Amino acid sequence: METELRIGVFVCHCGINIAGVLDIEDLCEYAGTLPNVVTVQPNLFTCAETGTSGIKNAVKEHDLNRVVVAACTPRTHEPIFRASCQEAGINPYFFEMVNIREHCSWVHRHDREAAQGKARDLIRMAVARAMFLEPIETFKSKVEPRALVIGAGIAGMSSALALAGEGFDVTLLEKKAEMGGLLRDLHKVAPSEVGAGELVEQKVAAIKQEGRIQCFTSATLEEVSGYVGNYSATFSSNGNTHTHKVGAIIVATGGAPLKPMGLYNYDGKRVITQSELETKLKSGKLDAKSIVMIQCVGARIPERNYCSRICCMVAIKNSLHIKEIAKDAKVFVLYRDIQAYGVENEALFLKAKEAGVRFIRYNLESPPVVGDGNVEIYHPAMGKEVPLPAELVVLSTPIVAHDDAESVSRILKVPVNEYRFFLEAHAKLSPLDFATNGIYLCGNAHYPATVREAISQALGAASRASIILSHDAIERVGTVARVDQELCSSCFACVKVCPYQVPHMDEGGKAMIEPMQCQGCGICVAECPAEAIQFGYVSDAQIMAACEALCA
Amino acid sequence: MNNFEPLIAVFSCHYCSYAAADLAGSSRIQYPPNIRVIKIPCTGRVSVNHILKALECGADGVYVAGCLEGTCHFISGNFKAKQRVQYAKNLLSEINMEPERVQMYFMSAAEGAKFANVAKEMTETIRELGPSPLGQNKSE
Amino acid sequence: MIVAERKPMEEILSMIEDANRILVLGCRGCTTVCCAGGPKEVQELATLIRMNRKQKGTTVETLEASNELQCEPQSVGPLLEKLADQFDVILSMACGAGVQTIVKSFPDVRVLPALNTNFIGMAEEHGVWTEVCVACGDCLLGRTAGICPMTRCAKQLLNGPCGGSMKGKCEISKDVDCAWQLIIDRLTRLGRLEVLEEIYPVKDWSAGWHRGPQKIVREDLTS
Amino acid sequence: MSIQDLIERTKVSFCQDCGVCTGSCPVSRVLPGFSPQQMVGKFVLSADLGLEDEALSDRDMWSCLTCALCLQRCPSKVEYLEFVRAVREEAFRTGNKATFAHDGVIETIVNMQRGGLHQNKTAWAREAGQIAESGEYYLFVGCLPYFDVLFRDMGISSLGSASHMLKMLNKLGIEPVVSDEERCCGHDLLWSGNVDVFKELAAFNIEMIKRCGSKKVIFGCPEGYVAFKAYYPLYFGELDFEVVHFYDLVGEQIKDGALKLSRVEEQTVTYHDPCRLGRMAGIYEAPRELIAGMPGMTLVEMERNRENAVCCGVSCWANCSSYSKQIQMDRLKEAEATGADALITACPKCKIHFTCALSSSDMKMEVKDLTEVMAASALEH
Amino acid sequence: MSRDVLVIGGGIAGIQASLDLAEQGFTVYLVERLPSIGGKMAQLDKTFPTNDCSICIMGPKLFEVERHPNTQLLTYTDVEAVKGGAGNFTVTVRKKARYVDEAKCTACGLCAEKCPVSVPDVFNMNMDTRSAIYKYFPQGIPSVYTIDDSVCRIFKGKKCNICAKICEAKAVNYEQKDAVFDLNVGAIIVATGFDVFDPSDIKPYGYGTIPDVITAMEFERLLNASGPTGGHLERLSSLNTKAEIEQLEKQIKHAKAGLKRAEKNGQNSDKVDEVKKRLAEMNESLDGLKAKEASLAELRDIAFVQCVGSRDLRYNAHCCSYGCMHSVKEAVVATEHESELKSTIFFTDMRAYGKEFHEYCLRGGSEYGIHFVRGRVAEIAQGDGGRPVVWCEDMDTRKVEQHPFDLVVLATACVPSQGSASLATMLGFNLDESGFVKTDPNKPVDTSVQGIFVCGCAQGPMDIPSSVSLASAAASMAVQTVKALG
Repeated sequence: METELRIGVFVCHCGINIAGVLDIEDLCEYAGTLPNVVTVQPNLFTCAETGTSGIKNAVKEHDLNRVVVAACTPRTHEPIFRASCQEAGINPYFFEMVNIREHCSWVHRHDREAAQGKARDLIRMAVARAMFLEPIETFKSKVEPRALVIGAGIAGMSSALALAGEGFDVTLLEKKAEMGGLLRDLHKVAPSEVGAGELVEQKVAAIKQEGRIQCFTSATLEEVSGYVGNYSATFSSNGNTHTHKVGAIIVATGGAPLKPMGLYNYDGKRVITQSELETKLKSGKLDAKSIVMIQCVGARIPERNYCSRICCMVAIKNSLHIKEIAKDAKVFVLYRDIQAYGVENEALFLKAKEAGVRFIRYNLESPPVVGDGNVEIYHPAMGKEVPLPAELVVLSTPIVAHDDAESVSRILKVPVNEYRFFLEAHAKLSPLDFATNGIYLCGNAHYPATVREAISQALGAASRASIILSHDAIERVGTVARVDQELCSSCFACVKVCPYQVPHMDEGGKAMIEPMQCQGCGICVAECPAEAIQFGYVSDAQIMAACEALCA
Repeated sequence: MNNFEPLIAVFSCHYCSYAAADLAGSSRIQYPPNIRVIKIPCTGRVSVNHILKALECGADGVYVAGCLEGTCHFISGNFKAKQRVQYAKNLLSEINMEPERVQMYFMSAAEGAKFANVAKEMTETIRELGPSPLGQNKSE
Repeated sequence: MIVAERKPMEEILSMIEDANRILVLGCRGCTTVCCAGGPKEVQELATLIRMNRKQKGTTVETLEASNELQCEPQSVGPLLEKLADQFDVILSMACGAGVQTIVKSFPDVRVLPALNTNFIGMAEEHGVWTEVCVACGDCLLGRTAGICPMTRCAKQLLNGPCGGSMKGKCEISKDVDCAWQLIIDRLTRLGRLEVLEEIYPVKDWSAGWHRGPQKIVREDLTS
Repeated sequence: MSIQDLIERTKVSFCQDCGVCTGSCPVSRVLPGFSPQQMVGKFVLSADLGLEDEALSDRDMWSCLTCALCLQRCPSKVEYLEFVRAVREEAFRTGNKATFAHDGVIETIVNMQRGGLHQNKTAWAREAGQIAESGEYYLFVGCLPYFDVLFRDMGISSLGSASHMLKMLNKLGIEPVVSDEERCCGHDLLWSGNVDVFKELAAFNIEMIKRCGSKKVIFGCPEGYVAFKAYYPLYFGELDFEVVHFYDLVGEQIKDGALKLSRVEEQTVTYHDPCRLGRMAGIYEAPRELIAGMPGMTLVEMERNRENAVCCGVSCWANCSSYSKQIQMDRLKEAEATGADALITACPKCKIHFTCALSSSDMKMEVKDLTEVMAASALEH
Repeated sequence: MSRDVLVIGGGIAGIQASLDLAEQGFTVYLVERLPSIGGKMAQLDKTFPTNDCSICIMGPKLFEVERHPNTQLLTYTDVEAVKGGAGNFTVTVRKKARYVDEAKCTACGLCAEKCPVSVPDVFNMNMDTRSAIYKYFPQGIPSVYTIDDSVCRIFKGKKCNICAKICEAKAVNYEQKDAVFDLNVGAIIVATGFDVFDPSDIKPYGYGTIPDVITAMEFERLLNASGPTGGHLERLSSLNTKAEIEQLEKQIKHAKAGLKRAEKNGQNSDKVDEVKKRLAEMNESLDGLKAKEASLAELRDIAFVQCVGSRDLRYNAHCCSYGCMHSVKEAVVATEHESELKSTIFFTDMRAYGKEFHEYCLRGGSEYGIHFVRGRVAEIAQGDGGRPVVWCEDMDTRKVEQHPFDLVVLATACVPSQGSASLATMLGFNLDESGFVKTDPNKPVDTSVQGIFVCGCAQGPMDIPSSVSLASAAASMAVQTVKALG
């Protein structure tokens, strides 16, 4: 049952912005000659109240089912006119906009004749396209008001508490037998000087008290299916298998300091890592009177070319703690670039200098050499190698990703980078989101972070997740791709080209695109060799119609 | 022949080049009135057949204008577009048409002047090539 | 899957030089999957033909269609049957089997191939297909660790690498792996190197295309 | 004081290893290998490794001009000046001493003043104007009479500056005390590590001024001014007299209209900030206002002026060498590039050093003392 | 009691916090003191380490926050007083008069085109001019014009109503008054950002006296396609010369017209001669300027000077966190503009501590030929033809070196924004030793006042992703507060 196409065209003067260059009367007259156009109306300002109500009245009066507005840029004004269409009772996507201001009157002021011709062409193309517009509906999907937080280190615990504080249920998974993560083994947290264990205990106590958080220790994530608002996560914990329905997922799987096997005579006794030093500090078993710390051990080198962000501050913190215990202990920190960014860190760096910690820079080309009872280093001011007394050598090693990062990545279908840190949706503006809707990340799983940063990110990730969880249902405008399975040749082209890994083969062996996950770019539509993927928002028919209307 | 006015179709992505065109407008940067923009969500939406269609229907030139390389809003759409434009050029060569009639450009939303320059450059390129044998100008 | 690619336009255009009504007929089977002759390519070819004619100042009528599986006579639907006679030429974008099936279905119409049928292959990555099977009719994969020496060894050696195998590469090109290196590596990994010591009867070379056209009849299926 | 205390007190371990000091240091630019940062770095490491003798025997510390440019610019606020002074003090004790120019004659003169040497320091003053035995104002003449003798063959009359200063004071109705008893201010000894003698001289001077009953001690020489203003109190607590720079005093009187500057010959001049007056005492504008206040005088600035001015190349008569000469010539060329006819300075030593450098070049630049230039304007009518 | 939230500051942090809250269904008031939201990020050309165009990625966020049904944008608005406590704050705000009706203005820009006033454009770091009625920047949101009453002729009692006359939408209203009103909110998020340190305090660097010594933010605008040069890399001295030439050419044209008139009217020859003489003089100085402009060779060598006013106990003890990466990015982008260009970065410590940062620096060296010199610049002198000369000790070779450059870019410190001290007093929270909002490291967005949270550079210097993360964190805390108390 074909309904007759009835198109209304509205041409805006935009004061003299358009009318100063283009002959609006001529445009209206011309639009009237185009097929299926039943009414054409000029407006002084189409976006003003008189303009939008004019559209609504015209829809009623002329029984319009397509609306074309020739005015300014759709980037700012399309939503206004779509709303008018909706209010007039026609699908908001039965609307097409022609930009005769930014793309015409403003940029061809000195060639009115050509500008007029171009405006006619643009209107003709839009009317042609309008004939093939398809209605687009929004659809809803129920949201499970529970979050899954993977990892119960400082980041995961903070996220879980924040989510509970916002009123959502949380499933918290910890792979070890106890919550706490990396902080369990550490001494004190800088610069607050709170004991790391104390901080963990506070959080653990709060989690245990919080009825909304269900924590599973010795847990392994096994399978996750579904999509934003509606995931189903299966995991085992202490021999039992559970499946929880969750609306959002936070990845807080953390990281661990690199064990510097084979570097700088590391032996775990006289040559130890910073975290091993913290264990000593915690138990009060440090008696060395001369300590040399070496920075960038296993980091910022060709095989691991990243800076681990926090090791300089860890060294500074620990050197201060040593100085607190033994003021006369000699502490040398051998560094390449001190990463004491910001206010707090730089202040702590200064404090260490004040306390008598000595900082000596070295180059990658002439690294320190750990000898018996000393560390030899090229001292730039001396201009020669100098042996520094070292009863104890402490190596600052980078945080590296956990081995299980890859399996979590595979289960959640979210990417990791070459060093197996999880890859956020956008380095700048979506640092806590994955490209996949409904999954978020924080803490060392993303990249090495200080406790302050890990907590910040944890709270932030909780906020991102809450955006999903706070709704009973998620609405999604159907500007998405859909597979016509009748036509699908099962070639996997869509699966391979989608930048978001949305398409997959269903049980019948045909491609399937979950509309809640589709981002609406249209890449698969253009790639599908069987022309089996439909994209009503910008269909082939619309584009072809516009092309065909290029010439009068 | 050289004062012929080419007709050029532009496939312009919503996030960058369309925004650049808007910026050219609000900055009142003047450029030749020969281009006709067809807005698409991402240049990855453009298929070879769209490009061919535009040429068949009389465009003297076609170009696809996407985000700067590496900054596509949809991650890899402009990369796909670049590949397809190259493929379309190959097809044109196969039927003895100048591949220069089809081009790919990259620009950011902040580059209004670049949008204008590209429009200028393409208009000049096509003017040099002369009317498309498929176009409305061919008999003039 | 059968892998094919479109013939050069020059060749296609010269074949259809005198045709004015052309049916471009794609196949939704293998040639869609290998992106050579599916609906998208049908449209592309039809457009290119029209553009070429328009360039010459003449016109041509094209119809674009694709059927489910061109190598199956039944997939020629009634609509197509009705239309086909109205065309000077049917330009098939299926494999050779598809083209010949159409030839059989329309004995009075000129049917031309638009594709070259290249090989039986697999999709290595999106846009890359490699030949992996020569349809020899006597499959050896069971004793060559699943790697076909008939396809992948330039000499089709069946008993180990030749002297031209250098650092795992074939002497014909340093980009081509030596099939036997791959076979031995994989057998080693599987811990089944001893299968090479087994003595097999001579391969039945008569089963492949060397012998002339072949036919398989399943009597339980025939009517 | 222990070496570690010295390190802590002077904040040298705050060094960020950034190189601003070296990049700024006038010596480093002409003497490759010399670097304040390196001097500090070596010292700290030697001290940490228990090699204190090695630390104190480093000769680099004597190459420093103590011009305070690095101190001014150091982002870590390392107390370079105090560090050098204190290290020199320690080094002096262990026998690592400076090499003095002019065969050490000036050092000898200073040392001679420790005893009861009778000086005839007032003869010129009686000739030049009115002085008093006691009273509110004391004019500290310092070494000018000695320089006058030592550098007369270079055409420098250091006492000329002193007498003009006195004449101008007289004109303002001030008859200051000028005393034969006055000893060297000790500045050079302080900066050569000989702190014991410095203290001896300072104690004597303080006592002597007390005896004269003066409440305001006027200085024309920046070194004396700084020695009294900053270092006497360091060792003897707050002084019971005020330390006044001549230019501040005169400047105020001019503002009040008590002293008038009359037109001088039209000329373009540039002004060299002495380190002690500028960076160490913070007096940048008073001399410039005086110059600009003389009708006919046009002041043009060198590129490196005020906080950024460079040293005249020698300090406390130590280590005068080829690099000193190069620093001086560079500075004179900078002055020449401004198009000025004369370089005006406000320190007798700067004047001597620049005049000396000029004498071996064919540059047409005059080096003048601000007090003398001013006298021509203030006293001619 | 209220469950609404006030966000102070419309930079990327404030925007992100507002969006997070709005999307969770809370009503948000976003207050911005400038005419448009966008903040410092809007002024940047590209962002590291992805080289994303800043306004391109930010633009959609600007639209989103403006359009969201739960947000109310209060631009050109100051916070004047705050009463009450967590769960129930009463905030008095003053929405300054724009003299343009926001609902009517279509941002067509005709008014700005015709406005006779020309003043330095702050958004373009004063390297360009704007009119008295202006849009803060082209992509600014809300997309409306504002009359700067400190320069507009009408408000100086002079005759002019050009903008009101030309505006077809009838949006200009000189009678508009400030609106002062109260907002009742349950929580407050402070996202007031930072200021760029003024390097003219550092005398040895010659900023303000040597024309080709500029700040990183100024360079950012020079790189930007909508900046004063349209993205063409030029040094400031040649820009200045060009402006002078333009000015002079205008004067000459004027004088010529005058001369023609005088000759036509048969005025006495003395006057004509005088005009002729003046014209000759002007032509001569025009030639001089043109020669000067021609003598300025292409921009080839750029120096980037790190830690200007940062990590410097004389000015700011803290590190600006982003300066190293900012300069590497500017060098990379500059090379993309002009492949022949050589960049040298003088640094103290290379602080490339974020994800992909170190790799970015390495690429900057290997692919873009950036020359990294370890050593903080001691002074910038003026060399031949006014070219800046950078003096520095190379800490790797331990040699003092001087190099002339065409342009020197100062990576200036990040300092607390101007109003932050008074805001702290008004709201009652504490500041840290550097003047940023003090927080407990283990409660990273809590200020010392319950119910007031902080994010972005108001909390301390940080890069964009950290600002965004912190903004979401602040939103989470605000939600928890209003859910418990509001």
